[in-house]
Amino acid sequence: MSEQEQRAVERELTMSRAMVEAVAHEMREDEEVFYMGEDVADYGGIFDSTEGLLEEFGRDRIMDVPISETAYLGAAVGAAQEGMRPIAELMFVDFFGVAMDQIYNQMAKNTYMSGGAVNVPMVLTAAVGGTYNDAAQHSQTLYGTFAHLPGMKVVVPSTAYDAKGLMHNAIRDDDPVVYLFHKRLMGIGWMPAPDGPKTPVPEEEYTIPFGSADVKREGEDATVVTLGLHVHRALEAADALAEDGIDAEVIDLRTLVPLDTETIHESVAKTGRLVVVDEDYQSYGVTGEIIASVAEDGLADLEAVERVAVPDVPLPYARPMENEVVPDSEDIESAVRSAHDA
Amino acid sequence: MSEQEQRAVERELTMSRAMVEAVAHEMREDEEVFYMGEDVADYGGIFDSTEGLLEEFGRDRIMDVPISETAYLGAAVGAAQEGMRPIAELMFVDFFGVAMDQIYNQMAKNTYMSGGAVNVPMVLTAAVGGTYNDAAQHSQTLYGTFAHLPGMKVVVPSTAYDAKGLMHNAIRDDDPVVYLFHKRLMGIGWMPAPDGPKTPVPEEEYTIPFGSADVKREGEDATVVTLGLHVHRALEAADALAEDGIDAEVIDLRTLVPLDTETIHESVAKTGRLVVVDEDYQSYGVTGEIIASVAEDGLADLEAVERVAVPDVPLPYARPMENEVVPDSEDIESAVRSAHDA
Amino acid sequence: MFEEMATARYYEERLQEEYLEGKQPAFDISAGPIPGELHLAAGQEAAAAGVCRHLRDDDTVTAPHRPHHVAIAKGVDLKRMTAEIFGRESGLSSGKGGHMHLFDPDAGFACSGIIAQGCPPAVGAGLAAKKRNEDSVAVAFLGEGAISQGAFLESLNLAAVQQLPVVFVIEDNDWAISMPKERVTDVADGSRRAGGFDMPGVRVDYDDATAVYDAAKEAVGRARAGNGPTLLEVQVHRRMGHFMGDPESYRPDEDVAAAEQRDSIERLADDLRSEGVEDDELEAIREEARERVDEAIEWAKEQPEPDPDAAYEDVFVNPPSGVTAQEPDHELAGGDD
Amino acid sequence: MFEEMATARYYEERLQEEYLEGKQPAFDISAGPIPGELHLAAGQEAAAAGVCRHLRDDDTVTAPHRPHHVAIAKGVDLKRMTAEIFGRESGLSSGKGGHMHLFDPDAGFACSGIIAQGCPPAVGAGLAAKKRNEDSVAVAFLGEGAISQGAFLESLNLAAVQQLPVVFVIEDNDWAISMPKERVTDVADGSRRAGGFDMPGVRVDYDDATAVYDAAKEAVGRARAGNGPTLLEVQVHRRMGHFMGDPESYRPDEDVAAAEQRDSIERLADDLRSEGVEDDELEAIREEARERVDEAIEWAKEQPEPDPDAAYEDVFVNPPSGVTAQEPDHELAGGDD
Ligand SMILES: Cc1ncc(C[n+]2csc(CCOP(=O)(O)OP(=O)(O)O)c2C)c(N)n1
Ligand SMILES: Cc1ncc(C[n+]2csc(CCOP(=O)(O)OP(=O)(O)O)c2C)c(N)n1
Ligand SMILES: [Mg+2]
Ligand SMILES: [Mg+2]
Repeated sequence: MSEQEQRAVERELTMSRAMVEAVAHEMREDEEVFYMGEDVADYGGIFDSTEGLLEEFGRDRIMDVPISETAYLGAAVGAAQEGMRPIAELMFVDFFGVAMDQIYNQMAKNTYMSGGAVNVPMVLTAAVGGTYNDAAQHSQTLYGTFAHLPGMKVVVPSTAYDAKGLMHNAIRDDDPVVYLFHKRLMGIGWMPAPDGPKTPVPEEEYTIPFGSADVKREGEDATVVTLGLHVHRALEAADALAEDGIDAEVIDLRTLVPLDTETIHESVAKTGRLVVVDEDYQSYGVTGEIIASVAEDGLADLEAVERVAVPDVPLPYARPMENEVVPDSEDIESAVRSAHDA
Repeated sequence: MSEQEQRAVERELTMSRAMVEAVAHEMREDEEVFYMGEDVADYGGIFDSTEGLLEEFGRDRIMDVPISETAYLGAAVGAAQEGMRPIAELMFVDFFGVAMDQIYNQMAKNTYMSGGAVNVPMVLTAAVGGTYNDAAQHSQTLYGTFAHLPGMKVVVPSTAYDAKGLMHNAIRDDDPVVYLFHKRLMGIGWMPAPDGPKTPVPEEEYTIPFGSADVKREGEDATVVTLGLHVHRALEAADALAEDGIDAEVIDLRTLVPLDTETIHESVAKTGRLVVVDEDYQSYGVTGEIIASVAEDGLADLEAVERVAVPDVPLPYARPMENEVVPDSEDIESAVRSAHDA
Repeated sequence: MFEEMATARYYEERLQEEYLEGKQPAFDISAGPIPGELHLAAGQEAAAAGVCRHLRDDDTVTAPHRPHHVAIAKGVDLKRMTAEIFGRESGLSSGKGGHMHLFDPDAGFACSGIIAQGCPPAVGAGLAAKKRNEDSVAVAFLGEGAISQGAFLESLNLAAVQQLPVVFVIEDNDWAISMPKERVTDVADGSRRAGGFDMPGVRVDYDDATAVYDAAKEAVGRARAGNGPTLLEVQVHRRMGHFMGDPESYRPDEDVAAAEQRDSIERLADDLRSEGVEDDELEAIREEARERVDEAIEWAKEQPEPDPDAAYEDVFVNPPSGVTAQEPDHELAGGDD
Repeated sequence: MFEEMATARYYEERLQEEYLEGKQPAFDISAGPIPGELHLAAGQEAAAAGVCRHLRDDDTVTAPHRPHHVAIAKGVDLKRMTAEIFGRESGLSSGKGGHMHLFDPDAGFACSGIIAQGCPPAVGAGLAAKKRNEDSVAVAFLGEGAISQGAFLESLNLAAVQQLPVVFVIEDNDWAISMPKERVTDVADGSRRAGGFDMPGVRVDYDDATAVYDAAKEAVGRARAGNGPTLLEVQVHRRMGHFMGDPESYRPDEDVAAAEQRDSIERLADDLRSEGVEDDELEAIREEARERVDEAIEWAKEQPEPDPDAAYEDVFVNPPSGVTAQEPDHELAGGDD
């Protein structure tokens, strides 16, 4: 590594800066890339997802749009079918319901329904997650809802490094990509992030391929599979468990579609214990899928299974209740202990 | 049983007639019940779901509405919050995307978000399913999408008898109920139903409680958990397997929310083999949830696991391809054999 | 109207204080006595007061993410609403809903935090009234940024074709977060949307409570008489950012200054004085409003926080027997992260 | 126009024959050479032909569930379209899309089976043209039943505020399945929806291809010149039910009879004759149309059915390496239920 590379890699960025850097790079390289959404221009994105881009690229390429998600997400589909590469932001993922037909029946299916004659190279970005008491309509992750319906790749970064590489890949991908960033990880001034997501990020471009989970911590005693904010909570839990001699492996899925089942299965073959953690509703979602996929192919390896997720209730407002239902590191810790003792 | 009761029970109905009978009964009993949807009045419902009701109840209670699902499903939410008991039909479940916010962010959450101060006693009905080449936007079941999001009860009948009892219960329930009927089971003139769904149906009212799965066939060698159309395909598979001495138990879930895990776990404790079958997309959905729920509580009982569902592709149009991806009885048969031989 | 407006104004100022105080020294959305986001409406009181003055308890109002001034005008229980905003057990929703999800069925009041999604339920309330042959009406409030959202536009059509007793009220403060009205629609007068559905549309060009009162009288009267819906737009001037913590760097200084000059409460006070109301009387009303608000805030802050386990209740009013929301079966640490 | 209209009419009649023949003796939607539902548009040709006459290959059209006449007017490959409708491997979508999902990017044509959901992508095509400084335009077709759907209404606003080169064309056949227009909206003239977005709206009151041609010339011209969108409504008279197999018991006999009398093709033929076109010439065009259609249908029926395993392809154009749609790992029986 040259000295300059060394310096670059020592440079730490927040997750939002890393995302913006990838977007800006791709916009410089390719005139067909543009960004549209509510409050993405002058405001710079409610969650800093476009901070500074208006100044460089102007209103034609960093476009504010009316509060009409069906129209503008659908317009992104149409522009993508013409060969442009729109990035369209849904401010909170919770708003998907006002535009879901364009998302799942058009964006995600037009490639298949046309037998590959058209394709839809767009990125749909959205903020996800709770932990700041924004209640039932502004705190969801909805990971499972998007991952369940075919035709979208689903990306969930947990660190600045991953966020940048995955964003480069998302914009270059010729298929629709749903890129879900957790508000709590962005490093927004008014919502302090935990330490983990701010990482060294190289200045140059790089891609992280979809479908490659990342082992964020190696361990022998239990496999914790998770993503997004909960990668950091799982790492915290793993540190606490290590003090008691329980050595947990933490796998960050990074993408739900495609899903890297291989990395999961290998880990479970080693540990025999599977704990799946996410911030989505528990039933009929991510946790079930991961467990089923291991049960299908590696039942013999499995000695214990636990899941930790939001217990099938809408997200409550008041702090004691939100804290109760959003899994924290202690919830993860006790689930790993249960699995370990089983 | 009196002779008259005997006669009543011998009376066979199609699934659609059984549903309509329950709706008509409840409408006679309670003035606050009304039905709204597209083509539910003069047409009698595209899938015969309201056949004959306009004549008895008139346009005020069997209401045609503009093609604006957000407005009219939301109006049902509003009327329900005033204490009425609307039944609102979404013609095809595939259209949920144009109105999902009203469904999942209002209908399903207002009870919780109000701490129980208001409730939403409405039934959302929708036709589901493929098998007649209606392609990617008109053939889905989407079971998992509704079951994943909290606040809705989710009902999927497979026979006329169940359809009636579940409909009575749905209308009387004080919470929002999503009632999904499979087109192929309805007994519509232009879409011949298989034999199974037409069953004896008592003339009098009766309810089937939510959360009680029904063992449609008892067996010792494998547990097939399924719902809707696939109950009949599983029974067909079980008959074929019986000829080879494999005795499959077939469990019809009947409701996904609440889920009757007890019946499933008991069966698996007996058979050790779990095969989950549905017509929804495979990943992050129903099949994963059932397997995970057994793995969590009965891992020791589990000797083999298989799932049979739509393989994460949109529904293709041409017959050979649709037949390939929608599970048929032979697919179920071979999955049971695999589980049996494992 | 003066009373509701004075109450709402002072209420918002007090909430702002409480909210921001708790976020010191550095603004952290998760700190302080009021959880989450907070959208205040100081400066918009005329629209709510002028309309709600014509409403009864059995009329239904739905409000958007910025609901307090509307709730106060509609007569929502101030103490329990405040307790809800502070996330307390005795709040309207037992602390589950929060400031964007205020439900007071006794006062005929509900909210939604999703743009324009209060419109269809308001149409449903109007539908219920019509079906029951009652003369109650429903009113949906929304911001000018919401008039391009399908839920609103579809609702106009459904209310019109069914001739339902519904009034749609657009509060036009010129801004949807950072987006000025002219960037998001070509129609400066949002009430023009009504024409495409054959519905009357009226705009009150200045946040003059008396003018709103007069326009709303006609609209509510039309609805109550069974003559169908109306779309009403009211120009308002919000004195605060989109949400607390919003730096408003996008908003020109002149615009902020202009909003501060156009004080609809002062204007109404002038109107009342010219009708012979004494200054003392107005001051007495203000004083009473302050007392009521201070008392509600004091009361709310004394209320207990909800039990963490209450989170598992109220998903359903008929919970399936033996089935509640899934509590994790491993030991639960919860409640303290 | 006459050629496209004659082709479309004969095409629909032939498809009807093929479709219904296959459903004998009892109508079974799953039987016969044409799978699934079939929505035909005989009688609506004027709207499609009059508009598309002004379009180039690089212009984009989106059509709804009833797309054939529009596709033919836009120059979609007739053979491959027919093969698609018959569910064959050489179809436009290799048999994956079917009659509601015809995509021909070379001809600038796409569909959606969900009401009004073709509108936003058409706006997007217009946006792309504007961003690229190209003078191509986009046209979204929809039925009069679709004008109360959010996707359409939001699209009007977005196209208007961004001044995009888009034309929205409502084909008003008075019916949305069993629901007559007056039951679903109060506005008899759907083009009035445009006013609420400050967009020009025009209605052609009779399915007169020449009148449509003239109105569309202005609308398409306006778009191409960079002067923004237009909403155009055309009265049409459909001669068939909503879908094949629809008993149309809701539709009064007079209405059916009226539709049969108002034949826009005959009307255009009259216009042409009065402009001096000879009967022979018209008959020659019709004959050529019949030949083209018969040939396309013959060709389509000779094409092979797709391989069942093709179902696993085309979910993505960049399938993740090593990951395809999940083929079941137990032995697959498939393909024959
Ligand atoms: C469907 C949807 N899209 C976006 C948002 C985010 N959002 C909340 S308030 C707001 C601006 C609303 O502007 P306006 O309607 O004018 O109301 P104001 O805030 O000015 O009172 C936006 C975009 C949302 N809540 N719902
Ligand atoms: C969002 C949505 N709702 C309902 C339907 C079902 N549907 C298909 S066509 C149709 C009627 C459409 O009427 P119109 O727009 O006038 O077109 P026409 O069929 O008369 O050509 C309906 C309700 C749908 N496809 N999508
Ligand atoms: Mg505003
Ligand atoms: Mg029509």
